[in-house]
Amino acid sequence: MENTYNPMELMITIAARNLEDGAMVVVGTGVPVAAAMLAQMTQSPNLTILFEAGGIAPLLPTMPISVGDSRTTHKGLKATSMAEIMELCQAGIVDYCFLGGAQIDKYGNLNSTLIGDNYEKPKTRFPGSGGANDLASLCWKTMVVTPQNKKRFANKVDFVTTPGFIEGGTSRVDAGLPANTGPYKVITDIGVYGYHPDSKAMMLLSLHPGKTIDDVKANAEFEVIIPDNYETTVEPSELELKLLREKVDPSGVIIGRG
Amino acid sequence: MENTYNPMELMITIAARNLEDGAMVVVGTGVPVAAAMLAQMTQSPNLTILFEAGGIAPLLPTMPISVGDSRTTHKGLKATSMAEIMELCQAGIVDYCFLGGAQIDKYGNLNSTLIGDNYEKPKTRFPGSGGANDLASLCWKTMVVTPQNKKRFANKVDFVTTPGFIEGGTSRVDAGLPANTGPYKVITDIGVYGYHPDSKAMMLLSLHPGKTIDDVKANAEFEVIIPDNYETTVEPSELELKLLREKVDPSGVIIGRG
Amino acid sequence: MSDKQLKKGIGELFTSPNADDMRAFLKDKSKQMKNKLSSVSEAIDQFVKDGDYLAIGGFGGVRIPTALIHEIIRKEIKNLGFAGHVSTHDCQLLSAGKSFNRCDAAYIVGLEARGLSKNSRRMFESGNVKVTEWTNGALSWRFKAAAMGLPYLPSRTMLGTDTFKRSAAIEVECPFTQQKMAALPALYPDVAMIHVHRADVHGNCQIDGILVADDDIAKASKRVIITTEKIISNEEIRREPSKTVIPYWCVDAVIEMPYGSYPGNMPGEYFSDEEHLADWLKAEKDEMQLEEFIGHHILSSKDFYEYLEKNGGMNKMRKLMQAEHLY
Amino acid sequence: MSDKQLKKGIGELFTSPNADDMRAFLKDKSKQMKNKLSSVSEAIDQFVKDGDYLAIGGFGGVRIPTALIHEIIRKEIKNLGFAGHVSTHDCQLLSAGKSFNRCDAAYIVGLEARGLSKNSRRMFESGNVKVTEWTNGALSWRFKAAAMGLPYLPSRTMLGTDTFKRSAAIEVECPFTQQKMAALPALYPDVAMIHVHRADVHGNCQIDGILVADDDIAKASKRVIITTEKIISNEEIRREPSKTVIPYWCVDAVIEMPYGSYPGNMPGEYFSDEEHLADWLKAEKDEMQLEEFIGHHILSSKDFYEYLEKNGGMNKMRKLMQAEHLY
Repeated sequence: MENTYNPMELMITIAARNLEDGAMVVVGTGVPVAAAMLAQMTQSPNLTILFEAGGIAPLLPTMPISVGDSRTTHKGLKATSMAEIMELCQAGIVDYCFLGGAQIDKYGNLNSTLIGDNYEKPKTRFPGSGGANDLASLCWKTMVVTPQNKKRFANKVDFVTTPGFIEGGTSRVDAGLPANTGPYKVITDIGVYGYHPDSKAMMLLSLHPGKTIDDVKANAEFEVIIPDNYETTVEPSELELKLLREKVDPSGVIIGRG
Repeated sequence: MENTYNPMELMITIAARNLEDGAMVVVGTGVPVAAAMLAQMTQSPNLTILFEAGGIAPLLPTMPISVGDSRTTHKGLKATSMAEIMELCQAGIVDYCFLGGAQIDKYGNLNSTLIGDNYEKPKTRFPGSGGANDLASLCWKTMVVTPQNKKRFANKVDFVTTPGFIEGGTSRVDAGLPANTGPYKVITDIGVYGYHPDSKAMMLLSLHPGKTIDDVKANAEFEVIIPDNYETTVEPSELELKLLREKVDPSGVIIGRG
Repeated sequence: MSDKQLKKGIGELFTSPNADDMRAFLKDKSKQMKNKLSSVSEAIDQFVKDGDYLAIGGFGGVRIPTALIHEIIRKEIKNLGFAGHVSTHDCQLLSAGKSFNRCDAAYIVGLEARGLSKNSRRMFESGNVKVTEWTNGALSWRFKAAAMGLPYLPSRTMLGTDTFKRSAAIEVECPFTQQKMAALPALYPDVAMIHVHRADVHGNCQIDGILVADDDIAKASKRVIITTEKIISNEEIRREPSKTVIPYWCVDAVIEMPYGSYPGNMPGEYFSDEEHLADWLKAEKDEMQLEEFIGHHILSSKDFYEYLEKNGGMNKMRKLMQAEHLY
Repeated sequence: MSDKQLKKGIGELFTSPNADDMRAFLKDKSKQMKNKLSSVSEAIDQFVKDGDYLAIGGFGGVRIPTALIHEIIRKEIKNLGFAGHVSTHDCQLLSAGKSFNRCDAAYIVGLEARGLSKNSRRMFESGNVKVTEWTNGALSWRFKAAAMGLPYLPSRTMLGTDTFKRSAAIEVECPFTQQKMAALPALYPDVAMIHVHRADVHGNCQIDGILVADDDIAKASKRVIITTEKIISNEEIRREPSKTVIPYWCVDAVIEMPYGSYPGNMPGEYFSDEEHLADWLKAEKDEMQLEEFIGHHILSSKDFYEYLEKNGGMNKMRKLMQAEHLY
């Protein structure tokens, strides 16, 4: 029997599969925490979840509404400060972080600060970095989960809030960021993307069932590298969907967004 | 009735009188903690005592044997780390510290590291700075309590473990140490010394009863400034001696040393 | 020193990072452990003035000193600076009061998963607010630098981004490894406002759960106002010295303010009032409507108790306590 | 950059302060939360080898991992480096075993108010030990730099002294205020040995009273061996997340070792055995006598329990527990 699922359910499932057992991940509210919870219920019971406000390894009773609310330390292993979480990332302990943003460019640089070209009087002001710049600078691998369209997949982001591979090549390390860190995957409603090992430009890894290369191209302002050997995304299993709908997000707060 | 007292009792009493109510002081074991306890029992009930290992404002049940032992946090206001105590000093919160040493020079520089002229193979190795260099660098006023003799009051200390006024004048601030900090008083078995406001050289403030200027000179290798208007040390009161002997050090561990 | 080009952020530095200035201030400040009980109104009168730079404890919608922020709006204190260190409902409140004209921004104008504050955005899009860009880590470390008595801390964040460019950070080289680092200037606020679980009358404070940056903020700030769910005795503080997060000498005023984090979450005590926070976002869509909303909830309330009553009083608080304990 | 002359300490740097090296090590290290129960003998075999650089938790005679240090002597591990961060009885033990050949010294060869260790002094006066000079604050901050993932921290200590000259610190200028600072290189030990009050089998640890530097040391070190008065369940750890000082991922081995800090003090549990510590100082006066003393107490004891028995066993422990509670 084929499963039916919506794009949000697919993206969360793919994100969850990327979190191997024994790894450490800093998550935000919404998709990231849903993915981490699903991973813990499937292949990664020993996935350690951290929240940037200070919560470490809670037994999450329900999805938090804030990365600092009391759910994030519920039966946790440690409750600490934001500085300590960022220091753990800076020390090289944390494998993954999850980020989003209003815009992403082909090197994985993210904008969550503003739209417009006048910093002093922006057309649209967004929250800013929050912890995003820190996490993307300091964790080993940055994953981005985002719906894909031409506005979001931008040739040039209006403001580089958060570093990806900067200008590609070695420019990230040249800027002083820790070696061997950087963007890892971008999970959208169309496909999953990685980065070319040398140029560090975004590259298709797998296409979701029913999606086409034309969809990829039509929904990115920049040229996405399309290698010969990209894959087709494995659909969510019955078990994954069941857990996601019944245990992770029973009230449909996240997956209800479609 | 005249009181009899030994030099140790006199030095502790003088030290205690220098700690005004509401002040904060970092103390070590022995004379400093005895002085701080006596001050709390006399003019300074709200003297806050800190121990460099992490104990803050204990209700001391008895004199600690280590600056890190459990007495130092007995009913304390906070139990923390050594880094945090040093950071409080660095932030400018702490008024006084008490130090000793094998040698002191006329600018109040202290040696507690070694005797000899070969660092690699010292004639005598002492513990080193411990927290002394930090406290003398970072607290506002450094007090030294020490028996006085020609060896200890040295022309040149074998090793500047802990900064006094370095080479006098403005050299302490020039070295980068925080403004308006430095040696404050030296309390010996002969007298109490301060420092000349400009040259920063050691200067007699008061002579203990029965001691002479000749005693000062005979027990210092360097020339101590003798101003016209030095005072005579006020002797310990009956109450001070009673508290010291019955409450602070009832088993005579410190005052028994003479 | 190598020939690497070292960069400088062009953002404005709103506060002096000079550790010697703060040392001089603290030298003269009384550290007497006296009774500091006060009221919301008195404390704001005494310790917050036009133009001050504020640091607000907690995490935007978690353990925030709501009563104190309301009072700032009621007293129409203006031209404040503040640290947007995950500033969510607090940013929304200060925007509603048009209380500030400059901000060190790490996270502003949003309420996390709840959405964006339309009115906070109006404020920041007006061109009337000076903004310097940072990150959560950077602001945490800027407070920590100040708490440690340092003028700066090195970090490995912000490098290579516009966030750095619009910050006031300066690139330095590690003198040992020649690695490029972002030097972050210490942040010494004029006033900190922090809500805690328990405090004694002297200001020794206990906090349950995450600290966010409040231990550092208390040490970094020239003046500190504490609201607390509960006043406890000094004996109780002394029973568990390891639990004291903020020590008395940092604190200028202590106010007992039960439910003081409402409508925010108070870990272990009560959950956030999501309905009321949603009403806030709704009211912000229209400036007239917002004015009415603030008039009703804040300006016409004589104190925080009246605000609590208007939002359901004891019965509502009971429900939020139940929500916190997951039943 | 002004024209101030910036100085460099001439002391040797025994460990690399490069944060990227430690990052690479930690990237590959397993962070699985597994059962790490071990024995003193196994843990030392597995995690400490000739030439390693050691950090020892506690405060010299307070909350020290005595059993682990005894095992290092029994197994004749040599050429160690160590951080003399108030190293008192631990320094005395390592000197008795002639276990080290280099030391970052802040406080060594003394036992605070108890006097100086004649044998430790012999070791340090022999010319066979390389020493680099620091202060308690400096070593605390060197550990903290490492725990923070930084290659250095600036500080305002040591400036203008021979302590600085014989350190490996480097003067830098604050890029904001041009104040002269002492840059302290991060200290990343090979192995940390820490004694705690309670730990679960995964290595989540609770410590009562002062931490000294042990939270930072655990994070700074490549490998961490924990001895604990008591093993508790993971559920108990999760009951009070704020009490977890060392988290599991730092830890490689956990050993239940009641009275593990003997003859040192264990805050809240038992006081130090001052008689035995006095016997140590006495035995050190004569090298022959010391050999006999070590032979009896350490070398001929098959484990730490036997050492405890030789020193009065349960009855002595009971007395030290009474002394701790002041009756």
